[in-house]
Amino acid sequence: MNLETKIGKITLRNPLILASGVLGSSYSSLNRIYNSGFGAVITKSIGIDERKGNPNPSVFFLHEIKSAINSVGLANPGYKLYREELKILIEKEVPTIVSIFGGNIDEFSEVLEGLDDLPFLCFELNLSCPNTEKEGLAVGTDPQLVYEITKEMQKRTSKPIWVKLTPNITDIFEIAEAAIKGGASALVAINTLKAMIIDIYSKKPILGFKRGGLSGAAIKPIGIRFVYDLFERFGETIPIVGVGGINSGYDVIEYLLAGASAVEVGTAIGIKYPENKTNLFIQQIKKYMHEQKVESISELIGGAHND
Amino acid sequence: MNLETKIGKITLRNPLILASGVLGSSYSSLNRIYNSGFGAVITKSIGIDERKGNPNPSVFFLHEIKSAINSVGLANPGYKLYREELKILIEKEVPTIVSIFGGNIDEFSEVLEGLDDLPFLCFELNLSCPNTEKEGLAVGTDPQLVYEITKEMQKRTSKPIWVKLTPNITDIFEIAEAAIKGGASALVAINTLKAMIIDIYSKKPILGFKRGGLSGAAIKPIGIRFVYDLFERFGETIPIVGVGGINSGYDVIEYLLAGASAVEVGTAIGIKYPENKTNLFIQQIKKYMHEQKVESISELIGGAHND
Amino acid sequence: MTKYFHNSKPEMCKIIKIMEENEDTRTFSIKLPFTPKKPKPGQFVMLWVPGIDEFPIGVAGIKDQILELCVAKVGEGTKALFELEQGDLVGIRGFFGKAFRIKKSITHIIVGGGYGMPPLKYLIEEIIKGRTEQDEIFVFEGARTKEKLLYVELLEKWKKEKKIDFFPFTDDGSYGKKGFPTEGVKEYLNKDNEKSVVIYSAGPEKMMKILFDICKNYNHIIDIQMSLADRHMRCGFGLCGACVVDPEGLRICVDGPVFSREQLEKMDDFGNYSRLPSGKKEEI
Amino acid sequence: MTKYFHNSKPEMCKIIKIMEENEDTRTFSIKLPFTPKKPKPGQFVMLWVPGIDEFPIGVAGIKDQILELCVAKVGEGTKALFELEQGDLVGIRGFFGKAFRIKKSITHIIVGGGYGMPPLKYLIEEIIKGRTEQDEIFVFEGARTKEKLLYVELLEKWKKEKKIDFFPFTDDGSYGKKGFPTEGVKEYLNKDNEKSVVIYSAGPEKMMKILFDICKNYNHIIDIQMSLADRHMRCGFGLCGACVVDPEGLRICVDGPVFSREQLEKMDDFGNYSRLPSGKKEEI
Ligand SMILES: Cc1cc2nc3c(=O)[nH]c(=O)nc-3n(C[C@H](O)[C@H](O)[C@H](O)COP(=O)(O)OP(=O)(O)OC[C@H]3O[C@@H](n4cnc5c(N)ncnc54)[C@H](O)[C@@H]3O)c2cc1C
Ligand SMILES: Cc1cc2nc3c(=O)[nH]c(=O)nc-3n(C[C@H](O)[C@H](O)[C@H](O)COP(=O)(O)OP(=O)(O)OC[C@H]3O[C@@H](n4cnc5c(N)ncnc54)[C@H](O)[C@@H]3O)c2cc1C
Ligand SMILES: Cc1cc2nc3c(=O)[nH]c(=O)nc-3n(C[C@H](O)[C@H](O)[C@H](O)COP(=O)(O)O)c2cc1C
Ligand SMILES: Cc1cc2nc3c(=O)[nH]c(=O)nc-3n(C[C@H](O)[C@H](O)[C@H](O)COP(=O)(O)O)c2cc1C
Ligand code: FES
Ligand code: FES
Repeated sequence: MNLETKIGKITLRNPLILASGVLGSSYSSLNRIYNSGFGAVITKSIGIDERKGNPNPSVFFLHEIKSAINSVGLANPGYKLYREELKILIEKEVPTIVSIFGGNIDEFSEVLEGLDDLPFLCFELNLSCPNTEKEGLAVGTDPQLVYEITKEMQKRTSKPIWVKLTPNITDIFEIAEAAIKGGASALVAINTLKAMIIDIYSKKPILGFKRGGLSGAAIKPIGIRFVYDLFERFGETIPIVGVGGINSGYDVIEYLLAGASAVEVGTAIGIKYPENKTNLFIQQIKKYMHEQKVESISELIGGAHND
Repeated sequence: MNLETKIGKITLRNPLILASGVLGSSYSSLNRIYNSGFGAVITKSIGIDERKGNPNPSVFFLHEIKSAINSVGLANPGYKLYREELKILIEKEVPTIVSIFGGNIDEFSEVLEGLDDLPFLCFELNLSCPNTEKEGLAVGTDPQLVYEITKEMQKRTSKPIWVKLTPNITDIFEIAEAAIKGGASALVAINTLKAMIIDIYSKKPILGFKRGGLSGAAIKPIGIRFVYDLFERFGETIPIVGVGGINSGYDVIEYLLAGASAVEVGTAIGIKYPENKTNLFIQQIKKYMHEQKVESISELIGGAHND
Repeated sequence: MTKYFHNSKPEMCKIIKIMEENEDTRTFSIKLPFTPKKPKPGQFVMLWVPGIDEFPIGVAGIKDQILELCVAKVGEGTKALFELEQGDLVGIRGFFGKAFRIKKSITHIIVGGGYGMPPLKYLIEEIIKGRTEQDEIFVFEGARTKEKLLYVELLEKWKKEKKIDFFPFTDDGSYGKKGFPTEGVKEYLNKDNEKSVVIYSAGPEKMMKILFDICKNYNHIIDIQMSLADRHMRCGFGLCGACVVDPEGLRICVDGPVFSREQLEKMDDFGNYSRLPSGKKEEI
Repeated sequence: MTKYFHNSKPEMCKIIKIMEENEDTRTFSIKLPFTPKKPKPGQFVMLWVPGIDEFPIGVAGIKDQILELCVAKVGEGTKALFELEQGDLVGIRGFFGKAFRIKKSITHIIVGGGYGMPPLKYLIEEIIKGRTEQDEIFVFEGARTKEKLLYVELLEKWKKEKKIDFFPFTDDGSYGKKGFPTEGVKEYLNKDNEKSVVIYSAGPEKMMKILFDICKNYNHIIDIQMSLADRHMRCGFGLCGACVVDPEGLRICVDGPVFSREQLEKMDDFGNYSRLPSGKKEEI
């Protein structure tokens, strides 16, 4: 049995990738999660300048629906400083994907070019953060912009470009098509869903930024649907990376069957013992593959589309 | 303390409205839910011809996230037969809202005109069902169509027209604006989120229609965000009815504070003893109002926007 | 610790045995993932044939992890089920619905036919298990012909063992008495009206309606419990409204399928109308 | 039945008492909605001042439903908290983090300063409660001046009652000895090195780093436990990564705030670097 998976030209030891924004500000936590057994890790989304992000409360859990809501925004130290974290990750041979964001082509370019000399795996363009005014959704819901940014970035680097899509959208195909036309090497779906919680006693939205993004178990059926649709339409054309609410090895399988070549895990890893969770994921994937007599991950990809 | 609420010209004894599609095919279950203490009930969405809806599985619960997924589609007996149910509801003096759907203006018109002679409260236009090919989303995501349908329906009846919006959309404001311009008397948000569950052992989407709509606790933070945004933008212009994941009287309050003038409850009422649930909702609302020294529902509407 | 089946997505279970009951009825033994809190006679599951259909099926028996479902082939969904083999997977949601309430130290009159028999078989087993000296069990089964009678061997065996009394009826007289089981019940009730009686019934609604109209006139019948199954279902847990009966708005799936005399008395639809998947009302 | 605070949205609780500890430090008594599974010394909550800010605060004590939080006014968030009055609501998430592990029949050396003192006060209470004949408790507290020393009255009282020994230090000598508490600890360790010792510390990280460097050289110190708090936090439950320390990727919020000698030894950031909300590394 072999857990290796290919996303275009990239081969990972298994399909688990740490999602951007989760434990992704320090080389040390990224390294820790990789060492727990992940196939790769993605950095917190990085931009040009240092940003402190949105005020607290900016992340909390919703016990009832096993989900989290966050409005961290794009807190990051800027690419110049973040280079230092990357260097250590590369030295430690951690397969690293760098998530970058910007408000326009120039901003994306500066970040990309400022990091591209380092030999990490690839870039993930965050075109889908719901927690900022200018970047993220404003960019990621405009097919023309998505096309242009993807194309320009693709010209500027020899590394693969993954495009992370927003679920807060009417027509995902339009955006996906733009990304593909622009030369994306993989589509990543989904980012968080725009959401809000109001405290009825203080009569205030709880998040400091008021609005936030919903992640975790609540969004898994939504993520599965996006991945299934994308695979049905573009499965022959481009690999898909599934994200959203994965909390077990079986959820990983569900995303693979929907059409993902690999998955990203965020909220589920934010617990006391991430190492145990990773082990459990891997065990469950192996158990399933053993029981179902599946030899390799590739046999599973898109497996729910056969009929 | 007074639980009455006004949505435009309509006054209800309390803000609880049974959501469309839940226990809404028979006069008898609508009557039962009204008698349990609701302020009003909404029928299953009604179209021109009899439709058997999508094949089973078409509704199941997701224990882990206290939510449901459904792909009932627009199963309904057609407006000609449904008149019989309505007549009994009217005779029993149940404040009834009739949800209608169609693929274009003509279809909407036929249904509306075929029922408009009966003295129920108002129409709710279902422009947001994710579970059919032609109607629903295809209509509800096109601002021009939303505008035209709303306007034409508004011309054809003296009853208020509520427009139910989809959350599967990039820009809710565009659609809301179209509805307002078309003469809607209230905006209803939200319908279900497009979703899917795959069984990893049979490798098949579980729903007979493959894709479905997610409702219940998982979508409450998403519904709250929509209502909050709509109220912020249009609160002065038009009343809003909140729907999505309400499962307690406190959730009702949260929607009111976000900006809803009334709420619709669906998934939470699909249990063994809906009467007990209704009682609990009312008790919780009263308890809150008592503790917070709130005399009337109107004091709460939009209360989370004060700062 | 008792484990529960939560009301959630279908739990995938293996078919471990298939038994032919008659030409178009089979008993499927299905292995659950664990030993659940035991379902009671009258309760049902939603049975998913992956990729095809899902429909309600009453519990015909359970032993630890092995659930017994007895299914008649009537349409597309059940036909697809019959194409499955040992080792294949089906999805189970449940257990749903109100069960028969077994009274004690009483005469139990059990009347059934068709796919009403599986839950009644399970009910009889449970009554036998808990019986006292005072309990008497009379079973009336009806079918069109001998071949269609379910569980005859088992019931005849129980009869021989003096566990029950058994009265089979066929339309054509090919087994037991010729005629309807309702006639047998009437005869019995007229003959012996000393002891308190509880009527339990499951089967064609028309048959039960006739039975109900007979039974409501006897004072020594202290309860009538009938399981309604001639209804289309979707959710199984009370949400969708597909299975509602008028005029009280009771749902077969959670308020039933077993209803009491009081409930049946007010149920205009009982024996008269059901609803199609569209919600259209239709004479039964 | 023990009730738990689940890791979920802030639980709204009333401030029922506010006590001035010194110029810019107050103890807030907060009424929880029920009596929870008791948090341990070293654990913390995320405290939400509605509409303003949320920040981590250590548990300073708990009695049934009443949670005690002792807060120093340092910035915007804590300032807003100080503007609240009795009867106002705050939001509580928690309880988060690893607690101090109280060893038995040992010499307990407790060293603190600033807002490290509240959790240490609670720790001392708990050690006293469970103490045996063999337990000795030495408390070293440091502050800039007399006014800044926390819990002096209480600690002096416990000293008088022979429950603990108490050694206050001030930078300016306005109370206790002049100098740093670390010096007092060193002196003690040099004097008496027979009995096994556990060091518990909370306070400015620089101070703890010095203490750690002193203590790691003594063989009779069987454990060093230090609570790190000079870190920005967001989630409090290990998801966001705001509180990570290098190079092991430990998170203050769930792997800490109390760390062991082995963990601290490998923690290059300890006493040297923290991260700003942006993730930028900064010298402490
Ligand atoms: C609570 C409950 C318990 C049940 N228990 C059992 C059981 O233990 N064993 C069992 O075999 N069946 C049982 N049934 C009935 C079973 O659910 C149906 O036979 C099944 O849904 C038919 O599915 P299908 O797809 O094969 O038929 P369809 O394709 O849906 O229908 C085919 C034909 O069968 C007829 N038909 C379908 N369903 C019914 C019905 N409910 N009543 C009368 N005619 C019908 C239709 O009129 C149609 O002509 C139960 C039903 C309920 C509601
Ligand atoms: C696990 C843990 C437990 C804690 N327990 C307590 C407690 O019991 N009582 C208590 O009073 N405080 C405690 N703190 C510290 C408390 O969280 C901070 O003082 C608080 O976040 C400051 O918020 P603010 O908005 O008022 O300050 P900000 O506006 O965020 O900052 C204002 C100024 O204070 C400084 N500052 C802010 N936070 C810190 C910090 N963590 N360390 C050093 N300087 C800081 C900044 O440098 C800045 O100059 C604890 C922290 C942690 C991580
Ligand atoms: C605290 C937090 C911060 C996040 N920050 C980012 C980010 O910077 N960039 C990004 O592309 N996605 C970000 N995300 C989204 C995740 O990468 C992921 O798409 C989403 O959480 C869904 O996956 P999950 O359900 O496994 O968490 C963040 C999510 C969380 C919970
Ligand atoms: C089984 C089911 C059927 C539904 N059918 C309809 C429908 O016919 N028309 C409609 O406008 N909404 C329909 N809905 C959506 C609900 O009215 C409601 O918008 C949604 O479920 C969110 O509310 P909830 O979380 O309280 O269930 C249906 C929902 C469910 C669960
Ligand atoms: S089957 Fe849905 S309510 Fe009974
Ligand atoms: S505060 Fe988020 S990981 Fe520690």
